[in-house]
Amino acid sequence: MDLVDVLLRIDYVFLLAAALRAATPIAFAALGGIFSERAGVINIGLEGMMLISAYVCYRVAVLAASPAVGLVAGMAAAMVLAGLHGLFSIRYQTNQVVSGTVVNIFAAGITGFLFRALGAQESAPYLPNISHPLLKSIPVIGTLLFDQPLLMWVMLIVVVVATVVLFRTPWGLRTRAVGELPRAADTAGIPVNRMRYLNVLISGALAGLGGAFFTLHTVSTFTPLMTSGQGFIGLAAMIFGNWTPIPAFLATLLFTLPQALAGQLQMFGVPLPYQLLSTLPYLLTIITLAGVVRRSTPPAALGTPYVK
Amino acid sequence: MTEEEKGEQFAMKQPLYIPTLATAVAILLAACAAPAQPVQQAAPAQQKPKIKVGLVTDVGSLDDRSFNASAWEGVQRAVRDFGVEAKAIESKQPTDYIKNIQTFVNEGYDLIITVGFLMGDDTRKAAEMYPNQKFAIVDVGYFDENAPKNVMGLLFAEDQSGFLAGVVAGMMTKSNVVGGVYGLAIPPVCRFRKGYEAGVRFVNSNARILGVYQGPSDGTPFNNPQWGAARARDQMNEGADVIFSAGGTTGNGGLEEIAKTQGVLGIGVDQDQYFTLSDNVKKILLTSAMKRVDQSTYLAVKSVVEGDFKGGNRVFDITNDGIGLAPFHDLDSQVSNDVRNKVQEVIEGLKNGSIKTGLEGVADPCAN
Amino acid sequence: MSSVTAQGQSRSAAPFSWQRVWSGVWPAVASVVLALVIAGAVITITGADPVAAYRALVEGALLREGTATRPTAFLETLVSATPYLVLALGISLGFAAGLFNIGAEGQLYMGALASVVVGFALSGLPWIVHLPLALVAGVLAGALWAGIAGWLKAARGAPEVVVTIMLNYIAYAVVNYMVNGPIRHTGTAPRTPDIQASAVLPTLLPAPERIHWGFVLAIACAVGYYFLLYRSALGLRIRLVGANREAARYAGINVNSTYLITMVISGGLCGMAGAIEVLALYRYLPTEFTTGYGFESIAVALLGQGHPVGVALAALLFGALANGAGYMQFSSGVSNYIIAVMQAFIIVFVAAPGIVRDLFRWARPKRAEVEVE
Amino acid sequence: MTRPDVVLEMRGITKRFPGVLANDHINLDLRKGEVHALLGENGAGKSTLMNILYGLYQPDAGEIWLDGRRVTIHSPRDAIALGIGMVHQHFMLVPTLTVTENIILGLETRRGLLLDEATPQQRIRQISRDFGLEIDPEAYVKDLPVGVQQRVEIVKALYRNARVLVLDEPTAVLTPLEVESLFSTLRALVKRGVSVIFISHKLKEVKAIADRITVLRQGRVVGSTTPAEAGEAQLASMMVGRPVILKVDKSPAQPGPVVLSVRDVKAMSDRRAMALQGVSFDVRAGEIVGIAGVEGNGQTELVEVITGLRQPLAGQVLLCGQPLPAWSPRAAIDRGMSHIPEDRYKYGIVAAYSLAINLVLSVFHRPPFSRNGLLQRRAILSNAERLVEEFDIRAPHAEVPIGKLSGGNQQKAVVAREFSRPMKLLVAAQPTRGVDVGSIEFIHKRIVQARDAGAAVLLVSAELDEIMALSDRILVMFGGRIVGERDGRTARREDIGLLMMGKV
Repeated sequence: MDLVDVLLRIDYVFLLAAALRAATPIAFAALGGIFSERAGVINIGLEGMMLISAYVCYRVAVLAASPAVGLVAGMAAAMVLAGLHGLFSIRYQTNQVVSGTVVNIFAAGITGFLFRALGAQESAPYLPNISHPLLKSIPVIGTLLFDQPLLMWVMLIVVVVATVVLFRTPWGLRTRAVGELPRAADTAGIPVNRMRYLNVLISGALAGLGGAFFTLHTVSTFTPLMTSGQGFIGLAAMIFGNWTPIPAFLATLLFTLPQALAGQLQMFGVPLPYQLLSTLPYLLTIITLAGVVRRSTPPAALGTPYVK
Repeated sequence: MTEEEKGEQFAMKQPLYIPTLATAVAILLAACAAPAQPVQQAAPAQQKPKIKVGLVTDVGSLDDRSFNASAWEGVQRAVRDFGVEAKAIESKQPTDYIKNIQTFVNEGYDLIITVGFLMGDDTRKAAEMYPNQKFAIVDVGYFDENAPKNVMGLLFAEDQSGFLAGVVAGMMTKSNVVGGVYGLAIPPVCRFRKGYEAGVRFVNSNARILGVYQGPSDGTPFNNPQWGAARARDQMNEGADVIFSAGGTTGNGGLEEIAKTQGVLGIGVDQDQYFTLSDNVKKILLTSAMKRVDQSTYLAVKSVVEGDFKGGNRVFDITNDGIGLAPFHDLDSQVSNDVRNKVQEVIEGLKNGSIKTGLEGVADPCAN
Repeated sequence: MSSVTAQGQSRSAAPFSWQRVWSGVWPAVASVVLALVIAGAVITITGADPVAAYRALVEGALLREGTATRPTAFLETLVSATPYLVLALGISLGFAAGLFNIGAEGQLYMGALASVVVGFALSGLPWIVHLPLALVAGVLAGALWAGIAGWLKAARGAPEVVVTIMLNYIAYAVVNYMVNGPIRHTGTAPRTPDIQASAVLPTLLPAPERIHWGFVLAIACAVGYYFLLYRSALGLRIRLVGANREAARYAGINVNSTYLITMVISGGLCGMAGAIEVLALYRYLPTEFTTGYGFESIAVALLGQGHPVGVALAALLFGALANGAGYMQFSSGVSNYIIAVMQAFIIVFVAAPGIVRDLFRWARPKRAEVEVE
Repeated sequence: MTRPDVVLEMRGITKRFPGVLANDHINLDLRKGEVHALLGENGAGKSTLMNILYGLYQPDAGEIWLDGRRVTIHSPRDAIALGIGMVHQHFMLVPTLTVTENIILGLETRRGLLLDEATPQQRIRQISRDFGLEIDPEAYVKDLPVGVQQRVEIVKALYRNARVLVLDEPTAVLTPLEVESLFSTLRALVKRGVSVIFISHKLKEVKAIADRITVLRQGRVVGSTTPAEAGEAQLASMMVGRPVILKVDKSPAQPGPVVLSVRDVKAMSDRRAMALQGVSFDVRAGEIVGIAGVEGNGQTELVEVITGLRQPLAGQVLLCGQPLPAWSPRAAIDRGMSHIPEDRYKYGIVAAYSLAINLVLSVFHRPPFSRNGLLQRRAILSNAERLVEEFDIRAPHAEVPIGKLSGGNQQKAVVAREFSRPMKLLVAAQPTRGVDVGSIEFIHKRIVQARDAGAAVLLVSAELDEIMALSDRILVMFGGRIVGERDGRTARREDIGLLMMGKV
């Protein structure tokens, strides 16, 4: 089929809906990154936090026969890793990239090891979709929003809430101050390191939500390394979105839309090598980055431990 | 972190770490200053030496729910049936293959099974180096005149298996659209796909056939369930109501997605996935296009046990139950007799050669 | 390191003392022991015997008494360590300039692709020409691939972290496409034709030993890295940009071109790693090329703290763990995922010695000295 | 024991840092409604003492009494609660936040869960009015000139109901007029019962504003006095420990040919505002041209354009008649330009690297420091040894990380580096900022020597005293333009001060 024909007949609303769904874990990772890095702590361990959450969500959801319990446990597990990341990088002032890398390696190792030792044959109960028979039939909106995974909704809400929290609440004000000029925050009586710990924990909780998407929405079981590098894509979206929730979320779409499109083009048999088609999201990201003249500016104190 | 800090941390800290690291390495060395006992526990001298079987996976792991797992399962069945001893080593890098094979050679294993076409070259090299060592390799055959005599090539007519699945799909579809979600385009996957599509066309010449291969940059190969799920959804949106999922956990993601939708059926691959996938999938799993890797490794071990191991290629196809369709299980009642009869007819046809999948003798099934 | 007084007399940093040595060494001892204990606990929980597992790991990595054809497994550890070393040097160089090259994996792929193409497509050349040509092709391809990120960083301010991640994925696709299409050889498996014998990077010892000249090249890279970074003007320039970009700019250093040069050299090293792997071990390019060396090498680079000796030791450690893992699984049935758990803890303890100190302090009965916050 | 009018008393405060006794049994008392000046050189221990008071450091020994009660101050939070406010030398304002956000940070009012900015803004406006501290609560701090930022800092302290206000080197960044208005603010504060600790090393100002003066030197109290009792010379010798020559000794300039010629240069700032609106002037060999002006009026951009660090939008910079290629610091260096950058720590040194390396920062790629691309360690070290000697840099050895040296020695290293090249033009931006008196004297002397040796010198400084003392000609910048020129010998402070405010 001809490229133009295909482009004309693609169901773009469906495409956008698919992209929104696919964006869910990536956006959670990006949001998690934003909280941590806005407070001044680099977090490249998001991938590992998502992975461990995916595993724990699965295992606990099966044991408890409840996806909600699984979700909470998964988030808790990711927060434990986040807490360790905080401990290493705040208390012990380890290079934060090292600490994040350790989180990734550890999560890959421990989940793989436990999976091998305990197996993953049972199927975990899913979290519900937000689906409403009536609302679902509204054109466009229905497809986009009213037959979608619960966590996608949570993600959209978190995007909005995170924006409000970061820019309209005392918490956000303090977080940004701590990440920009911790000494100023300290002299204003804000406990810098406590703020950092808490934001890193929030980061873990959000990564945990992202990890839950894999085992409690997409497939009801766990496989090693199933997060497939999406935490890193999330980091890219965070940088692309200049450490700000809504732009970061849009950046994830910039990524998942072409991926969904590439899938469709291949499905419709467009005569392009599918291997190269699948590079579409990555190419577009690079081109956009190269075209955007504005340099992204990380929080000024990012990566610097606060020592009095 | 700002660029300054990155650099500074590097500039300031380094000298301290070198002794630290050096000790770390030294400790590993010293840990075995304790007498390195020859590893006897692996082969306790019993009344009569057990037959030992070693399995080396490709870079997929033993729990890939695909051919590595299946191969290992056959070996374990042989352990139960014949009391042989078996061990497996998973390869982390393709460069590990030869090393892991070597480990089994050194330990005096009777049969070394390697899994996957990626290991074809290294297995051959090892076989040539150790002409008295018995090997079996899944998914690879050696056809030239110099083919090693000590390797049993375990080949599968995936196209026939796919063809049968295609027949079922082509007849069961109500929308007249069938789909397929495939892993990376490697030869076994391509043969499944092309056989499947030929099978659909064989019974339903005007059905629309959709299909996508996972691209090399679409996340981890054979292990991106989310991608698989998204593609299955694409196809359901295009009206597909039977979808063949052949691509490790990527494909399994497709099946899980199908299970969330009413009225769409899925077809599994390699094993009877009714027994390997989650309960959710059971209710929509129409059948599986089986490739009895387990059977092939089982038989390879058996031949060693019974002393009639022979090198050369062994094709597992419809004639020797090496491939086939899995039972319909939960969906048995929905499958009409027409379908059953047709499947039977096609099986006969494939057996006696009156029906061709079109991939017979094709060296590169992935070429267009 | 020696230091020099204002009067110009050289003197060593401090007088030698065993206490000093011990204080430098004990955290390492404690780190490794702790990492082993923790991973051992995990192994034990799942019902396996950690002692047997570790013995197998060490034997597999280093000392295994072999058959006549296989004197020691240590040589294989060196084979495994080679790509880690070269890649980690490349990544470290980026760190020195304040650049985070997550794209080592992609540069490795492109390097392998280019050197294989040169390796099989040219024939009739003497090895003295062909082999260097193939190596150089790999280096150039890696350099070019990283150069894209470097150029975008220098010219457009595009963050190299994002660009290199994206370039990784594109590299996978390009290699896969090429191997499945334009340069596929005519066998059953999708792979390139074998490279010519004249392009093979030969082994150092007779078969079946695989230790090859690539290892020597890797050591040479480490030495070269040392001279480049610590002894050359360019290296100082790179380090200054990493240490204080603004001050470097004020001192007349062109920061953007330094970024570009650093990325190019970094990518060249990563490309070299790919070239070595294919020219010495594979001798063709398979569809599924190495998995994850580029990412693990980030950890190697971090563990090595940017110094070539540190990187070499870290590469050796990772090579040993990777090499021993197979035998450990064979001998004790413990899956090699545990290696990652051990790696994680070793890195943590080496990177943050304070943790080890605190753990031991807590372990001691008297808590009076524990600092109050 | 405590007199009723004493608000704050610090007794026997001792603080030790590795290798330094920063505070050695310091006693200090502050009466209600007074301005108590703490006078001392850089490194005398003033800031340490105040950081202890503010809870940023814990003293190793000593007590703090507030209103007759002994208090322990663990953190700034405690200090704020006790009514202590502090305006730090480096402003503790987050540039990316607004004035209001900075002021309410840590003390936010809420409306529901959200931040309430309206209520605090009212109070901020009220405080501004009460004390004549004009600020825009909605502006972003990064867009404000330093003088205004300082007002924000004071408002921030008042917003927290500070009864004791500590000002650390508050006049360093102000014009004479701004200093006057700061002083009147302080007088207003004092009148309302606020007690002020005024930290400074500037004798004139201390004399002008203080009720009492305590002088610190090397971590100890040297003595306490009042402005009436002690003259400037006496205070200076208390502070430095020896008599200080307050005048720079220099002969009249003998200007030669034009070395630097700036022609109608226009340039943008980092924030994309027009920072230079067409600047033209010449600097001749053998003269020092001082650029006076409040910081943020384009001096930074001007220096950057001249030194090749910033691309001008229009105009030209000629060095000895030859246009400099735009945007190439290296070309400028190669053609005989030396540059002492305004922010030493950010632009002048690489703190983690050795003194020796920092002394060849701009020439290490050339012989003799580098041959065939390889660094020549010996040459680098002997260069360092020579410069250490010549410029009296106090360092344990040449390979000590320069970040470990004192500010004065760091700055001397920068000067040494820049003076060690053949020099046609010296661009010196804030050459003595954050430097002790001894070093200031030394650096001033070297600058004059450079002039006398025939170099053209462009001096940019926010310290009017420095400009007045050194310059042969004074140019005043305001709003990206040169708004006036005066002869260095005849210029008057008041006149220049007016020009700096743009009042021509």
